[in-house]
Amino acid sequence: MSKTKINRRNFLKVLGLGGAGAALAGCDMPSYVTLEEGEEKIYSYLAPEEYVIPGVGVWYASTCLQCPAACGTHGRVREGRVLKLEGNPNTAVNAGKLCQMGQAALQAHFNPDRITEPLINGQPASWDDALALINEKATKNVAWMTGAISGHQRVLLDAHLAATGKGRHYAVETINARAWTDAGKAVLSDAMPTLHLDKAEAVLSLGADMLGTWISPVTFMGQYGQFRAAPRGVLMAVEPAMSLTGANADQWVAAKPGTEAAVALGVGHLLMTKHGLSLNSMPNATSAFQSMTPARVQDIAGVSEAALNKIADTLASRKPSLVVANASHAAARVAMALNIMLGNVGKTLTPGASIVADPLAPIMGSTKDLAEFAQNADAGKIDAVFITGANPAFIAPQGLNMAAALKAVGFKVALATCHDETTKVCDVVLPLSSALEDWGTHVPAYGGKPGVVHLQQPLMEPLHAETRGLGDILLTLGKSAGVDGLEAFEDYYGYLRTAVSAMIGSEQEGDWQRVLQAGQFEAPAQDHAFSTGSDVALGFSENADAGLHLVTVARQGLYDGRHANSSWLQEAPDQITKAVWDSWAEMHPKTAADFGLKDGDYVSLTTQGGAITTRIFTYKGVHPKAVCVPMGRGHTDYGRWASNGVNPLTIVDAHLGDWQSSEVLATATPVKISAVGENRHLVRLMDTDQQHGRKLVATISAQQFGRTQGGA
Amino acid sequence: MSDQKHLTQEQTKDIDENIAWASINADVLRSMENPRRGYWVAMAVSVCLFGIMIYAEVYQYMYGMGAALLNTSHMWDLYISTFVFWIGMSHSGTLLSAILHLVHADWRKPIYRFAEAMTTFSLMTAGIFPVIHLGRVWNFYWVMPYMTDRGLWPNFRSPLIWDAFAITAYLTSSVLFLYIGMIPDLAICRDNAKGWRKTLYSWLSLGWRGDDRQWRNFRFTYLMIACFLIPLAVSVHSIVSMDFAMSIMPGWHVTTFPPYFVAGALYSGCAAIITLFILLRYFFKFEHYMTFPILDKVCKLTFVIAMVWTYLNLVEFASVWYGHDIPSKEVLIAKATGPYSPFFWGMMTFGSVLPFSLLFKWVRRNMYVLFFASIFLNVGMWLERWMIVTPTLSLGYHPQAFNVMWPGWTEWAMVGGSFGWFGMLFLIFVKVFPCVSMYEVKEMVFHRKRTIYDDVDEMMTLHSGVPGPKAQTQNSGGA
Amino acid sequence: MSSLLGNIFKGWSDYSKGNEEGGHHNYEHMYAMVIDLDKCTGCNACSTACYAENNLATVGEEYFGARQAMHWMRIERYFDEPNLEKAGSEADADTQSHGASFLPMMCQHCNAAPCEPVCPVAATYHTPDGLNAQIYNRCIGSRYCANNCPFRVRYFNFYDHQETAWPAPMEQQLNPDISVRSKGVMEKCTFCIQRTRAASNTAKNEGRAIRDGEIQTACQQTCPTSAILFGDLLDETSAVHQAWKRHQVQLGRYTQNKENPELRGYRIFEELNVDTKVLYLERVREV
Amino acid sequence: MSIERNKRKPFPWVKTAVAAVVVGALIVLGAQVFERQLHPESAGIAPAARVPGAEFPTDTFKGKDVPQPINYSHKLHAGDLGINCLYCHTYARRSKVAGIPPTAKCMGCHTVVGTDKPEIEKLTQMWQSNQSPAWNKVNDVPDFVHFSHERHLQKFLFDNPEMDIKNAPDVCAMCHGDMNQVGVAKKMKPLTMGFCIRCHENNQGPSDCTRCHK
Repeated sequence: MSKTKINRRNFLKVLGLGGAGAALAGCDMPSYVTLEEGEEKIYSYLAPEEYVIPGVGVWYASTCLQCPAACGTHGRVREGRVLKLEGNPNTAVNAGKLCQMGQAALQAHFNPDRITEPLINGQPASWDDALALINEKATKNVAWMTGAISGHQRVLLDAHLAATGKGRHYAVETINARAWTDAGKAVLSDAMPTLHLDKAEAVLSLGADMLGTWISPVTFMGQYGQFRAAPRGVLMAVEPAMSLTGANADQWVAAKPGTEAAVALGVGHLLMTKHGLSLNSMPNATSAFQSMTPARVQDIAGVSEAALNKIADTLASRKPSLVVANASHAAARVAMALNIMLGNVGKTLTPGASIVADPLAPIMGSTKDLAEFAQNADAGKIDAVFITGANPAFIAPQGLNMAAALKAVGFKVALATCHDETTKVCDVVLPLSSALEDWGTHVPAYGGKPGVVHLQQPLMEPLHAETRGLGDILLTLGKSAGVDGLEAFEDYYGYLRTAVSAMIGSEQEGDWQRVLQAGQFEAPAQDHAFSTGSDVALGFSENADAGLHLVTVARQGLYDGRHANSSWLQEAPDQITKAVWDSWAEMHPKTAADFGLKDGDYVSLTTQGGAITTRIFTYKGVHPKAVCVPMGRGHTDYGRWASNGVNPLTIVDAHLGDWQSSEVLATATPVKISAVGENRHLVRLMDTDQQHGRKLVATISAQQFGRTQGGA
Repeated sequence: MSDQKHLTQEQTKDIDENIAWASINADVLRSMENPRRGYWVAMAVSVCLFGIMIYAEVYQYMYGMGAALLNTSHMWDLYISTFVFWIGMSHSGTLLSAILHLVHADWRKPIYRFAEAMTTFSLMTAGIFPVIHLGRVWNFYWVMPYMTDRGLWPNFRSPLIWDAFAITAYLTSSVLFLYIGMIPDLAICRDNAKGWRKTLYSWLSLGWRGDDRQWRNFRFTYLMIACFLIPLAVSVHSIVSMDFAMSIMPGWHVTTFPPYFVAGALYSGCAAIITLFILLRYFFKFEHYMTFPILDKVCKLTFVIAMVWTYLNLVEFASVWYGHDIPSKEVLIAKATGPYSPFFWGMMTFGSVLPFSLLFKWVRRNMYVLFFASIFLNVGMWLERWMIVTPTLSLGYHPQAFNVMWPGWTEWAMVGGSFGWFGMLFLIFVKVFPCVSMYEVKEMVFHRKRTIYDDVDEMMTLHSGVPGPKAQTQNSGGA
Repeated sequence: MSSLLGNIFKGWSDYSKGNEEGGHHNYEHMYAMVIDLDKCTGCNACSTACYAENNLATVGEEYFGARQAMHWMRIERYFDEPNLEKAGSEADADTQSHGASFLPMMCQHCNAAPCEPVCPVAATYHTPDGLNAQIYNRCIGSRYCANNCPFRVRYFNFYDHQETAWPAPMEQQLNPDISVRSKGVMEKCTFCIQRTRAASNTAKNEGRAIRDGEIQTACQQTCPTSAILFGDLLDETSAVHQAWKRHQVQLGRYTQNKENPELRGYRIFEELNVDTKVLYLERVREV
Repeated sequence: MSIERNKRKPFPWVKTAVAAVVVGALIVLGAQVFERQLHPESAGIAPAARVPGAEFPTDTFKGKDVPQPINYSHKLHAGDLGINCLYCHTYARRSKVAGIPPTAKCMGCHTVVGTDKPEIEKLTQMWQSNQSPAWNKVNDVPDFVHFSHERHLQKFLFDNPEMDIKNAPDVCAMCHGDMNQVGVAKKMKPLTMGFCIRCHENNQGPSDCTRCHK
């Protein structure tokens, strides 16, 4: 593809505009007006490319970078423009499917608010100046802040860090599985065990939004499809506010924010006392289970005994089952213990595998890294930082005081595709090619075949001539930092191709083409092995505060806010409330009634960290003691579409260092609520939540489903 | 000559048979001359309203139908309801001029002319609305079946197409009816006019001389068109009602809609006639022709039709209420209790309760009361059309689409503008054409005289040689 | 001219004939859909895929609030379960104990579509593929069709959205196989007619019939749980035909008399006799 | 007096009727002309299409002269030299659009042929400066019309037993006129919907709207 670069680009640009411009004339005017005889321009190729025919779409394989899951994609390219993305059927991660964020990658690419040229202190500059400045300033104590990252970009990044001294790499993801992975490491000594939702008869989710945002949603949704086929599995969810997973649960249980662990312990208690299961290998756990009687669960978590019994009975009667948790470290550990007790280990919970080539292995980000970055920055341990794929100024909880931390860093470089809150405060901003214009390799952290590496290839020539790929920039930086072995490559494509050829053990063009077509290749992998559950401490610290708590959740769509600049995702109604284009606070009708509030009332939510004002939406999918504000909106500087709403993270104080809940999504912040007195209708897809007696969504009982085998 | 008692509320006779033919000409022709300030004010107001309408339409053309605040569930709103309203107005003229003509109710004669004009103009007003409510106005002519080499034809199954045919046919024939009925009067105008009017009337009166052959042809033609017009009028509003009745929406899919709409049409028409009757009588001093007894008859007619309409209304409600079509029932209940209920109850009050005031003689004989009464009757009828269109769309079948919508400014502008446009046309008409049929009033007077006096004369001359009133009137110089 | 008139008469007779038989009379295909509401997670992937594939304009908060949005595929969410008899304990629960109900709602491509007879210019009609087609360049925007649609799935271009929805360089993403609708035109889900056309052209060139699964609608292709099934009902072997048969649902009826009434297949507003071609499979919950 | 009256001529019903009919006919005809944009003067070139088994509309269109960056003469290449249409417009058989040949194809010959001609020098200069000539579109249909060259060539050329690839010019001529006769390309057929419809009727093409309008 790089062969006829100039020609292709020239061709693309003009014909792209020409074609689309023509399409825009649409069917507005009668035919004899829109006829463009002798007005429209046609540009031909200079040299023909056998696989490109005008008017015929060609599909290229690539990788989706909309979230850390790294699904494989197929992009439909016609006249050099990428028109549509589909899932890559060959990849095990998403098996030909995509979520809405993947679909919206197109808008991230064609976004009208892209950065088109390097900026120094906000002023347009040339690449040479920018790089010169970087080489001058970024010499010692260099840090990198990225999102989840893997593959050869990570290799180059580490090389650059190594060359610039003892800098550190902070991988930042607000939405992460840190609690789960830590617990896995602690209990089963496998951070990322493989889950078999499809094999499970019953699944209990403790605040793990598998279908929405957790680890690899498309993988789990694919399994969910089979999970729902006869014999039909039962999904149970325990969480303070309804997630997409909870919305699809057979039994949804509202727990007081931060108390999922207690519920899980209560379930374990019942399994032991009522169903005679035991967990001799883990005395600590056993004692913890015994101490958490249903009565205690009732007054800690506000979960009724009946509900608790139902969960326990279902888990005991339906085997194999699966318990997943992301609510807190405590909950995740209990979940692991439950899995062991229920004998799911080896059935629905099997050891994962990881790629042998460790430098390529994925780093899943966490908020912990963000916190440590803040601490180190305040301590003046960071002189220069390169930020890419992360927006710390937006996603940092207020408790971290990220603004000050960033100010403390002397020299900040942002590698970004769009302007955001972070690029605003950076000294140098380097325009990054979009994910659809760039080369790269990505190792799925979960769900792929063992050792699989997804290849990211450009689906289109860069829209803006001045942008450069992340790999290319890393390569340049590496060279100037004196990383040895890079001089040989004049661009990242060359580097990547050599590296991949080395991994697949073939230099031949044909093999390379095959990899390009498949969009993936398999590298040697090593399987993990479970240790028999090591007896970790299972504690639960009661939260004495009986008041309202703020819960910040993420919804598939705007995710942590990185997709707020996509008009498609802004206009795609939120799955639960069906609201669009603005923020809201979810409350239980009872709670709202106590405060004399009704739908659409503006309230101000005040924590010790600050206050935000937004509208409330009341429904029964929230625990009466919880106020739930989804994150993602409330950008101040993220393009034309992202300015709506509020950002709950600005008032969230992450309890850092507390091993029970060190991640923002699990944090329950005490909040005071007060009416502002204004009321405006929340813009939603539908004004009613009832079916008014119409047979729209008919629901039948599982027994009936069982009798007909679902009509299969 | 004739004493003023005839002009008071105690008047019993439809018309003073002693009125001189010359004075008839004089009065009517006078009404067509030198407009006073009031006329110009009225004209100015109408033109302004119409101007606003044009501005709104241009705006809507530029920015799209969204300017009218229509939405996915409310694809139609005031445009269509006002369209139905004006179509309804158009039926009065036909009623008075054609139907009453056939049944030889001669009291119609002094007032049918302006009613017929009203028919024509309200049709011209109604015709605007289906066009402006199109998303792509510039393609409106596609609904007409015309020969193109694309081999494309309109969809003859669509009630909107039937509308197009019905309205054009009705407009054409009512214009013809109005014009042909005017020919003898135009001749009179011609004989008394000078300047451009002379030329105009000379052309329009088609060389009318009033000889017997012309009268014969005239009578025949007039009768024929009258006969043709009546079924047409009925069919037109039935077809308009099918715009709704042919759909499957709850509250629209009603079998009784055609008669219901026709009744409503006649109803609003009569109410409008009362209004204009009073205005003309007041401003043009037509006390001799538009007399209280005639007004009285019109009022009674109105009351009867009002009762028919009310009956059909109740029939519809009952059929929905006792049926088990739940969505329709929801719509009915929503009408009575929902956000639109004030307008619904307003419609019921003005449309079904207010008419009972016409039972009182003092109301029928009091111009001022009657004027406002008639206005409110029409408001009620307009609300009725709105209450047919909007509540259904606000509910319908699918809960996701349930929503309440209030018309945007362009809609109100167009509704107001339509009255401006109508008023403009009517004001021009009354100054250019005789709004009272001179020759028919003369007939009326003549017949009345005959029927009253001729036999009396015979008696008197037979028994006592005293000359009877006929002789007196002849002496007092009549025709 | 003679051929023209001949065509008109022939067309008219076919038309009335088809009309009597409820829709188009000689179908080459009968594309239909099956949506499993128990697998649907309501994740919006299909809806967004539709925006990407069919050049749907985003309208912004104001117009969305005025209900002038155009989302051919919309995911409705309901909190009540009218058909599910609950256990006593849950009956009066004040939590949403069964989660929510999601309903993907798009044009149902009724065989007796109420929108078709009322269009004054026949811009919407039934194709030989059994699809309910909307010809944008013939539409004059009388909006009668949308009024008459029980599902409210026809969307009208109340404004020109081209400047706001696709600011440069976004217009480069527009799908050239679909015309971009301008103001005053009605639009709706087409079952991705452009994909059907592409497939049938390939099939014709290769001189074969269209294979089952060769045509995938955008929503079906992206649906992460594979809740959507699309295919040709006339093709006995197609998955869709099989599913309709399994669930004992037949076209052309306004009540189904199933041998086994417990089968999950049902059609929305079947009692209106619009004869929709989207079969929904009932949602399931543990009680 | 009365006698004169009776002598008066009766109203000319017949003449009126005739006039009405004439006016009506004029209106219909006018509508036709307006719709199909028939241009009275023809392009002067008789479309020479000999496609067995296919009957195609013969009306012509006088397209305006479209200036092109390079005065490429179809008459010379296709007519006199007899180069097959599909040699240059090679995408036509594989795609919706016929496409403009890549410059490389031109250079295939013109590195040796007629290198001294000014137009060729222009071309060479463009080729060396890596830019493709900006051709002006000649035959265009509205954007809501989706015409497929592939399908039509398939039907009339490749699936037609009596046709052979060398008859391509005849098939192309059905819609493009006889390009062998013109110099710089010109629109020579109306390419209106009526034009398409007539051809579809005569050749049993599909009459389903969605075949062309999507």
